[in-house]
Amino acid sequence: MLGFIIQRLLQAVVVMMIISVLVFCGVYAVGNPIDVLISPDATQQIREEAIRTYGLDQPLWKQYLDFVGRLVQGDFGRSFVFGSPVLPLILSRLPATLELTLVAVVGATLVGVPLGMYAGYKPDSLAARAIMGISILGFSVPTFWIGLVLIFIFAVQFGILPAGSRGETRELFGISWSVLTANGWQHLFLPALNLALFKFAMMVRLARAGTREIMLTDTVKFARAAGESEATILRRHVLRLIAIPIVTVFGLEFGSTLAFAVVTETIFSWPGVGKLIIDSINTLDRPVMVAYLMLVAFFFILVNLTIDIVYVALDPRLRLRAAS
Amino acid sequence: MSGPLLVVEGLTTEFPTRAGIVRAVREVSFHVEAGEILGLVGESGSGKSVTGFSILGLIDPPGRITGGSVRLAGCELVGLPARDLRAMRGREIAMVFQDPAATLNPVLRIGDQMALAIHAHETVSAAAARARVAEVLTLVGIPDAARRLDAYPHQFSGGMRQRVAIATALLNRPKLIICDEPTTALDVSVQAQILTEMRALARDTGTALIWISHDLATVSSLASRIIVMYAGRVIEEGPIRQVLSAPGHPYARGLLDSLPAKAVAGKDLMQIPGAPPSMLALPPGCAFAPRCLRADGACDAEPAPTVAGDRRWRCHHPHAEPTS
Amino acid sequence: MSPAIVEVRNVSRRFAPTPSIGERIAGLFGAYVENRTVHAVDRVSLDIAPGEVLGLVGESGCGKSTLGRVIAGIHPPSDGEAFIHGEPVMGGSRRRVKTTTRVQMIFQDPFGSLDPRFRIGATIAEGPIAHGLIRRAEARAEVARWLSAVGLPADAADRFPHQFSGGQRQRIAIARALAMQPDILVCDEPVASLDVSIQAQIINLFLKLRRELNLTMLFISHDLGVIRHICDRVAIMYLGRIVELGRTEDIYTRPAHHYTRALLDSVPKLVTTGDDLVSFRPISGELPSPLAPPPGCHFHLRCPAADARCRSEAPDLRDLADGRRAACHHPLIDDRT
Amino acid sequence: MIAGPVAQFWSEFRVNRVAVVALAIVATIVVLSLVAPWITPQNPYDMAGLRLADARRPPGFVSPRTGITHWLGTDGQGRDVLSAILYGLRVSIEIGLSAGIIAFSLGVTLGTFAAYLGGRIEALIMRFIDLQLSFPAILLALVLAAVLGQGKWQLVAALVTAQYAYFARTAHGAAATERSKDYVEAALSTPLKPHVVVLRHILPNCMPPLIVVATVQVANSIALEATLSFLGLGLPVSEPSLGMLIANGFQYLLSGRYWISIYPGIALIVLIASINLVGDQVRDQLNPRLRR
Repeated sequence: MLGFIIQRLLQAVVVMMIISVLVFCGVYAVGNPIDVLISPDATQQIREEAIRTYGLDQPLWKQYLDFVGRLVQGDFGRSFVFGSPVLPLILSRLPATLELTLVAVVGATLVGVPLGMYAGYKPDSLAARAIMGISILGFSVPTFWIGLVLIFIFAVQFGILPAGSRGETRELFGISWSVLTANGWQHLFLPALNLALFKFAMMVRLARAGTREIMLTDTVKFARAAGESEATILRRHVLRLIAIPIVTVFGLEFGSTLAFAVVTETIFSWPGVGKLIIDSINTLDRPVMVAYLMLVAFFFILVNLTIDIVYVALDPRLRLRAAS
Repeated sequence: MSGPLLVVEGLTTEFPTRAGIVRAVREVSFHVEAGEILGLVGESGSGKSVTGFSILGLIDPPGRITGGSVRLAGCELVGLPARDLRAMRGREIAMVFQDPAATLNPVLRIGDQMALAIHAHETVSAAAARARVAEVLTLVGIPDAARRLDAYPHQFSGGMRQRVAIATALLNRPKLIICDEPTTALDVSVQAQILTEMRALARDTGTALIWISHDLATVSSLASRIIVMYAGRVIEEGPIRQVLSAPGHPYARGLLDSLPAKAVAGKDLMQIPGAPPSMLALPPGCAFAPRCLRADGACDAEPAPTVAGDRRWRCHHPHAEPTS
Repeated sequence: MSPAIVEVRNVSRRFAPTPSIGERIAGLFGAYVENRTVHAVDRVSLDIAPGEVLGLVGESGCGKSTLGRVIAGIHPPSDGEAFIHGEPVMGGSRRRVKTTTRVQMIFQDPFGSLDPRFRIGATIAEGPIAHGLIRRAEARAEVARWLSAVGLPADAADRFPHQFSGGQRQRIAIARALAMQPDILVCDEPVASLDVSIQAQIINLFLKLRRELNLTMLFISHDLGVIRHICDRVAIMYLGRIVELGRTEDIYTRPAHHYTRALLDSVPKLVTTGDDLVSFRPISGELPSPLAPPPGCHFHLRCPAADARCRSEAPDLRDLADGRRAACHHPLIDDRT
Repeated sequence: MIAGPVAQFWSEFRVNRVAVVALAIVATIVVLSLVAPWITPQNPYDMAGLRLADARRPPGFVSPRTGITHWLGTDGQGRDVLSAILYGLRVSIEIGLSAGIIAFSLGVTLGTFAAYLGGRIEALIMRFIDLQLSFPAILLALVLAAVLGQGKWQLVAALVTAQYAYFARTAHGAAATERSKDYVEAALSTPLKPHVVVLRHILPNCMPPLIVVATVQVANSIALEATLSFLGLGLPVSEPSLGMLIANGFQYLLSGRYWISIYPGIALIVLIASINLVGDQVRDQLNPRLRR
């Protein structure tokens, strides 16, 4: 187990290094790096000063080391557009995105898994077909379009839910949350639903496929032969077995949902990181892009590490392998 | 109690497939006395396993029992409501499968999954269930059972896993256990251990066994009566010594004669020509006729069962004339 | 006896997953790193004479399949060498590849051993054409010849594997191996996955081919009855080692190794008369894990005759009376006189 | 000719009516988009032919200027929405297919190559692929599209980068599975040359799972392209793809002019859903664990 964790930690460090190289190249290879680091309308004097300050007269490998050194200290540079340091800027937007993503992914899982299990348990029933129809649709409808339709129906036609922004928030642990107020929930509902739909479709398909396969195995037949009820079989046997792929996908999808939040946040004007990154792409605010990429990468590695460990906890067969 | 423990009459099980209806079990009739070991022999596709599953009502849809009756101690099982049937399974009739690696749930502890089989029928405390599980595991020859309740299946060898499966079947002290090729996946030395223990267990607890196998030698060392199936039908039935020393049906005889043990080493074996028929295109009349050296025009008609004392066969031209 | 076709000299085959970097570091810090090396085949030597059928028997995990695959040139040996006509089966030195066509293999699973997308004719002709044994123009006739040798009609060549039953597919696999005109055929459990009535047909086919083509075979099986029927000599394996080697009839009537006797005793026999149902006797104890075989004689934990010597000193395969060889400190038959 | 694997496959596929209908829809859409220049009343890319006075008209509007009946209305620049949809589908399919085919070739080559080489190189390649797969495709495409700039081929490059890894992993997994099967061992022990075994035996048998991934990925490419275009990072405004049509309609949606966004969206969904339905049936059909 120790060897396994060390292995994963080493991999994480290597991955972070690779990503930092890629991002470094991305920033420094494309365009004049000085344009990236300071505002284009700075004077010649400031430019030369900046070149010295950022060590751009140094050889490339030294620049890379300095770049990494600054990253480790949490210095991601300043945003052109906002003129403030990037890291606090992103961190101030992060809770809104995390809140939206969490609500969407957890909701999609809690609704999707039971429905998917049902569809896999009775694959020929009418309800199962309906569930699968919705899931195919959820899988096929682009997130941005369904966002438009949601706004059109709930905000424009019926006017029962707001079309944008975060609504009222309340502070907890020094961070503001929408989920703590009724008005916040009203604002959260549509974007979360929008973001959750694809994940929901995914969870349904995953749970259905797993259940269908497991229902045909001898494990289930043996449990039936022992007189165990269908409810027990689904709850104790099937759920435990499909939990393994679902946890994996849950983790991976949590990451990709963070990324997809870009679209949802744009449509619903949700003041999260996704909105920030789209704005910075459109305004070529490169320090923000770099910081965002590094942060997302870091987040991803963290999530993957957690999944690996949870995975081992869920599947005793892997424990044997990981134990050495 | 008078009369046999289990009476199967005219049992027919069908599986609709795209290419047509497969009648896997065709008008099968036999009985099992209390405490008796009945051998059920046939090749793959002969319907022997489906017969076992039909008795327990464990046919996966779209397959279903289309006719006949299964009576356990006078109680009709065919057409019984799902709830009542479930209550019978494990408690009155239990089953052991071929591959212990596939039957046990890999992600549940041995003690926990066996306890599920107890809780399916009784409300007992977790501690009481655990104690009973340990007791039965000891009974089937697992040393140090109490300490191994928290082990996972993969930590056990193949033979030990099959013992766990057998223990699960014994948990609720059923009157009959259907054993579907329980030693086929095991090595000969382990097979010998399990056979010895099963015979002792059946004798000591008075449990009747239906021992399904393709191996005549195994059955001959275990059962007191034998049923031979071919293409979904029982073609021969009788006390084991009589059937094995003087088989009536040409197929049963061919099967016996094709064993290497019956031939001189290095000389050609007696062989049955051809291959078993496709269950989708059964020949009219006797299904064995196309491979049978004794077949003639009469065999185009389905032979009715001939009864002679304890013995029974379905053949127009049996090797032995019925003697009473 | 003419010189052997196949010589296996001190062959070992280990399967050792390389430890990951993380494991190595954990090991540096004193964490326990489990040894996962499996000695599937452990210093095995044997010969097969021309025209001979040698049986290789043992329980699962004893290494019989691995040994067969080393001889067939699928696995390179970790140590030692397998030779065919004095030439190593595996050519090359660093990255070892099979070059000889003199040995061909027949697999257990007739459903997995044929490429599902190849017509039967293409499957059979592929090897001979690639090695210049036949020209493309001759392929049809050649395929028809081998199909008829294994009892299949010539038009089978145009069909796909899924259109055949298990027994027929095994015949096709045999035809494919024979078309390479090998000196020796390695058969890995060729009848184990077939039904009883089909088993007899395939065994008879082997007997017929042997008579007509003077085939040399290594016949691997766990079925003692089948082995007895078609093999001239038998090698018994237990946990990677050959424990006994000798003429078939001798071994079955008078086993020399305690494991051989226990194995023979544990097989249920067909009992057709009498009330005595006890036709077999189980071996006590469990098969040890091949990851951690017991020291000394691997069988000592389950052996009635084991003493202190058996627990510490591994017996060599040595000559006993009647050309028998066994690896046992206390054999059941006399030493060579 | 005796029924080969393909004929057998079709006879099973045919049973699922929904999948057959979906396949027919995909085929129809492809054909319609191919012949779009000949059947549409208007060339939506010809800016000179557009009348601003006809802009934002509801479905069924007949233009007094051009005499064209706009069955699905017109957009903000007076484009016939139906024509724009058909041209847009053309762009979507072109980009989706190009990206799919390039990603397929690249990924399959890399995956099989890794499986064929084995050892450290295999581990290295697959580690990198895994790493990339754990990174959201949309983010990758987003950044690339931003860095590379606008244009059809830039977009395809971004999509390929985001998707080749799926093919590589599937090909590698399938090749590793096939490699452990007896027929491959039989071919290797004949012996046939390893590259012959890979090309003649392993690769063709890896196709089924790859076809499934290909259908899903083409659908994904189309959706991703639309998303990027919606975010303003896709194609130039002069040749609107479906995504851009929808984005352009967004501003009119709030004033109730739904048709500019909704109809292109429906066209997009029908296409993607049909591809997915076909893919689903193929997947179920090829899943050995669902067979009895």
